[in-house]
Amino acid sequence: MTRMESTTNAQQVVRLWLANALALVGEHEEELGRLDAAAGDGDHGTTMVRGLRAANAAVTDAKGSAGELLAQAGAAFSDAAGGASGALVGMWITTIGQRLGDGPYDLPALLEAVQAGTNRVARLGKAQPGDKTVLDALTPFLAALEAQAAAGASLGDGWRAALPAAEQGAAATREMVARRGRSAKLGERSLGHADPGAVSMCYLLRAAADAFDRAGDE
Amino acid sequence: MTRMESTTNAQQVVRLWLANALALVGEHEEELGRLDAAAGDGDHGTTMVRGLRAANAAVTDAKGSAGELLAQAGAAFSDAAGGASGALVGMWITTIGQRLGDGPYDLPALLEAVQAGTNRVARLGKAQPGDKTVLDALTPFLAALEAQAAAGASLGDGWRAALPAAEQGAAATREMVARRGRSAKLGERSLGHADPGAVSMCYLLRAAADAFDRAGDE
Amino acid sequence: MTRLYNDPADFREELIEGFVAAYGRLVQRVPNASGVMVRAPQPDKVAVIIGGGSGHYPAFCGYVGPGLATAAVMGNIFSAPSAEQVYRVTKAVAGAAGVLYSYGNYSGDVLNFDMAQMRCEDEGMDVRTVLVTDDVASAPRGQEEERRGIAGDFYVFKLAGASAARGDNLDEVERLALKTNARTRSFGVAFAGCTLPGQRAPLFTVDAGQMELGLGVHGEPGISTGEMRPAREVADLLLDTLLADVPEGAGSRVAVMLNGLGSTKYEELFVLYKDVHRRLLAEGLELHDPIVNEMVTSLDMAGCSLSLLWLDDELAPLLDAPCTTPAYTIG
Amino acid sequence: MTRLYNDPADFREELIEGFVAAYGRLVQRVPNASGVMVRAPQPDKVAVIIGGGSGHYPAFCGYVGPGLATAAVMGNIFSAPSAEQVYRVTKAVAGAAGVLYSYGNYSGDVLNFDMAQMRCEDEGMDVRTVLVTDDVASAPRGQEEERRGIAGDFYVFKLAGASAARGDNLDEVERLALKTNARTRSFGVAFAGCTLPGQRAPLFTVDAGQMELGLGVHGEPGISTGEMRPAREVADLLLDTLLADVPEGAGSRVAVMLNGLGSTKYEELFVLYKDVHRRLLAEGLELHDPIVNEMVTSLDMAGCSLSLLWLDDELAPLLDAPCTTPAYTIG
Ligand SMILES: Nc1ncnc2c1ncn2[C@@H]1O[C@H](COP(=O)(O)OP(=O)(O)O)[C@@H](O)[C@H]1O
Ligand SMILES: Nc1ncnc2c1ncn2[C@@H]1O[C@H](COP(=O)(O)OP(=O)(O)O)[C@@H](O)[C@H]1O
Ligand SMILES: [Mg+2]
Ligand SMILES: [Mg+2]
Ligand SMILES: [Mg+2]
Ligand SMILES: [Mg+2]
Repeated sequence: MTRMESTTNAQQVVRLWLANALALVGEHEEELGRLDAAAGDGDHGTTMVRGLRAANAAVTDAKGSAGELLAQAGAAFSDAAGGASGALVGMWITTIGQRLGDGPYDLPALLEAVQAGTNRVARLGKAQPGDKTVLDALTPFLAALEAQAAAGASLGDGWRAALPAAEQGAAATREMVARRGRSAKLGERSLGHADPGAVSMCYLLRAAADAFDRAGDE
Repeated sequence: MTRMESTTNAQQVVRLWLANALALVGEHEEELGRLDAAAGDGDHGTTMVRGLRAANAAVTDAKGSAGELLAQAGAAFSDAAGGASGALVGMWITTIGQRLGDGPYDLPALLEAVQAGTNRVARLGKAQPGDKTVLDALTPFLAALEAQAAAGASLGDGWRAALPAAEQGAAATREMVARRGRSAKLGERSLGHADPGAVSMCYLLRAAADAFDRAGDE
Repeated sequence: MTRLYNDPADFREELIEGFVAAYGRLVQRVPNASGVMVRAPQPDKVAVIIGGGSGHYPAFCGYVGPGLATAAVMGNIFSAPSAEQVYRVTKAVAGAAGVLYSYGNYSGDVLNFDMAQMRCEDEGMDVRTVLVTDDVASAPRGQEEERRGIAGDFYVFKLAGASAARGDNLDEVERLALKTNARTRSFGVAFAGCTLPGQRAPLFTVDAGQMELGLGVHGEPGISTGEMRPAREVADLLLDTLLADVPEGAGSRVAVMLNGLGSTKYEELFVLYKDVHRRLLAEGLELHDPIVNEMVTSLDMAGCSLSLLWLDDELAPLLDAPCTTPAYTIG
Repeated sequence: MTRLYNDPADFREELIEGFVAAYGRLVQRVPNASGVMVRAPQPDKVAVIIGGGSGHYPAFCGYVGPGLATAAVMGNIFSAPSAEQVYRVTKAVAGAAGVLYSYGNYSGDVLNFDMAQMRCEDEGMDVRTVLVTDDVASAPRGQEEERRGIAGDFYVFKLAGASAARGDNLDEVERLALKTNARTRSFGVAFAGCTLPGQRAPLFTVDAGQMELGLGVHGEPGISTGEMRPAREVADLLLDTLLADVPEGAGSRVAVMLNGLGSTKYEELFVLYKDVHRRLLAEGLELHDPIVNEMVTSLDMAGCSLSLLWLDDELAPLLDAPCTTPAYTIG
């Protein structure tokens, strides 16, 4: 799809995204827990699943634009998930929703919204790229998405084309020493395992790509 | 040896017995713990070793007749060991010592003393043969020892000849349901394992046989 | 698994030393004995002496202090203290008002406390014994006096201590302790055994997906084995067993204690307690000051027990009476 | 291993319900929130709000009651409570005297409490935050404010609660809490990890004969690994580390707390404490009311931590002041 045609269509994409995200993260719940246990407290998988369940429930019967749905989903996510990722990922979703508002829902708008959400995460978490956090997936993803937008790509194609950058970014956290969050206390011991928050963010981004595709097919 | 010739000799036998007993029970400490763990609390090995260490320490520099040494050893055993076997085995040793007094230390005297000690254990513990206790080693042992005494056996020979009865008695506890002590609460679950107190008593009796032999050799 | 020790043979001695060092503001060591006592024994009041093997903290030494026990005799891990030690502790705290011994009904404890009692009686002291026999799993109805003591220990000690503290005479302290015991029932389940200091293997193991029913607090295996179940079914199992064994004359007011054995932790106990509480209310019982805590442990054994004490107007105030001990304080 | 639960997703909710059912005589649930508060909040006094993930009982809800914390916000196991829940609890107890938040310094807790604080401040409330940063293993000297909070939580909560209870204003409560934190140091070791409800594998494992140094209270592995040693050497290791990090202005009077993580049991802690105590006295320190207990746990993790709080004449009376909570009472 090039852009979400109608309001209904955009709302549908939000619902699809959250459902896909829950399915994908749910499949990897144990893996995320193990990654977190390596230098943290092992709850990242259950935390993300709990948050996504609540986010899905929040949009089931909710009314409003796609942007409003996202804002509500983010709040529900934060409240149910708790922890660092509850606060950060929830805020990210909410900010994206607030920026998107009633649309338009095209690639430049989404780029701007995700950029705003990511900035807010960085500010809230006082983290920078290289600190071994969710930002290490988001920052390269945004760079790639920006290039896609500049090249005039459609929403669905541009987003999907940017995914590998996020995944490489997440994989690269394996060689990083954590400087933020719980695992920062472990210093060198955090080496050798990818950051769970960066990995789960890749699942969220991939779930969105699938939602764009499926909504485009319908 | 037929009887302990002199006071010194008898004291020597007591010391040898306690040293042998500690060595033999110490070798089997884990086994006794395991037997106790099957339906009890697993401490019988450590309890016996602790008691025997104290009993040995008590007679190292003690003065007095063999009977007096035994009485002191029994008291030290009880105090250090604690638990059911501390009370019962300590009382058994003390009673034997009190009965033997200044001698004579021949088979009839020992038979009478061990009989008295055993009666006291039965009274204190309110147990009967067949209840899966130390009595199931002592009762057949006494019957065999009595037969040896009646046949005029020497102390060393008679005692050694009675050992298999004790060991068969202890082995037979495997088929018994405990009716006294901690494992009584487990009822049928106590089946299939020998009673730890009966087994450790066999080591005490065997250690005495070895003491009689070695003292006889010297 | 027990990991922190030096020589296992010194475990009890080091434990007593550490305990008295930490809580010297409340207790003192009994000179030349394996036991602790209140800092200022009151010779005009009945001395309540409790005790048993170690490995059950807060039982027994953690319950010594004003308003609860006068002294505790401390054996080695899971081994009753010797008669000699019981005697020494008794001599150190006994006054003209006499002595009550109270402890769980185990062969080794009975043998040693009884011998000490006889010796003290021979010397003219007035000593009574109240055995705790709360564990319904350890003998059937009709043979209550054969049962062993588990977490119900706490209730009997607390009420006897409160009675003694307010100045009741020995007959009365004994009567109230007997009555408390007669009205207390406990039942427990275990999920994993404990390991003694210096040993590598646990006293028993429980297969995955199974649990032991009718636990002992000395690492003894249960009376039988059952399938592991969700918390709410464990709550029903515990309550079905206890409510099938309501003591005579029980009213509708009940004190309830959910006791952790050592490594079944507080959060799990609260989750379990949720259903225990609901069910007790549904049975029409009035609940008095529930306790959800580790009260009588078995080293790091996994499991828990539920105790009920049916109260009446004379027992309830004793349970509520103030006390100050290392492990349990009512202000 | 956590065994008693129904649906792991309901764990927190069932835990809160069970906790409030058991200790309703002291605490009540905050309506529509994952938190508990005292039965009778006093709007004229500073509200001390503590909190964090569950799995650390008695922290946090066990320390709510007169003389200690006003309320606790309860997250899921090892997960900080959300900003929304912190906000709701704050609204329920905040009065004109203002609010002090105090909790261990973890990213998730800071993020959520900070967001709630901003929201409350926007509504005109006066809210302050004192982070607990006692764990010397988690950042070097000079970076004290980066350290995480472990068992030292208890001291900061207790003294802040006592200050608020006697009617100090918010500036003063904050100052005393900051001072307590600045004078508290902790260090711990772990012998085995814990297992979350519904999971089969522990969060970390420790090889036989090894121990983890510098534990976290969320099942995080230690900062480094060392060889397992006898209790007296563990005592020295803990003390060497703490005494190399004595806070500025520390005198010679020190409160000491030996905290069990969950399945390192009381008897072991007393054996270890024996040598801790001896050594502290040998260092010329004067010891104030030692605590040897489970104060801030990590489910059934095996291990312990040692905390020292250097007291002075204004802190000591706050530590000794009376309080009545489900887990800690001073009469
Ligand atoms: N200050 C921070 N800034 C950015 N991301 C952070 C920060 N703290 C934690 N994170 C992210 O959160 C993830 C951990 O999330 P989670 O395990 O759910 O929370 P918690 O650490 O509270 O247990 C980390 O892997 C990291 O990506
Ligand atoms: N009432 C009793 N009468 C006779 N023997 C007993 C009695 N109670 C226990 N025993 C003996 O003591 C042994 C257990 O000793 P031990 O394990 O040292 O003591 P405890 O049972 O106190 O842990 C049992 O195997 C049994 O032989
Ligand atoms: Mg985590
Ligand atoms: Mg035994
Ligand atoms: Mg024993
Ligand atoms: Mg967490």
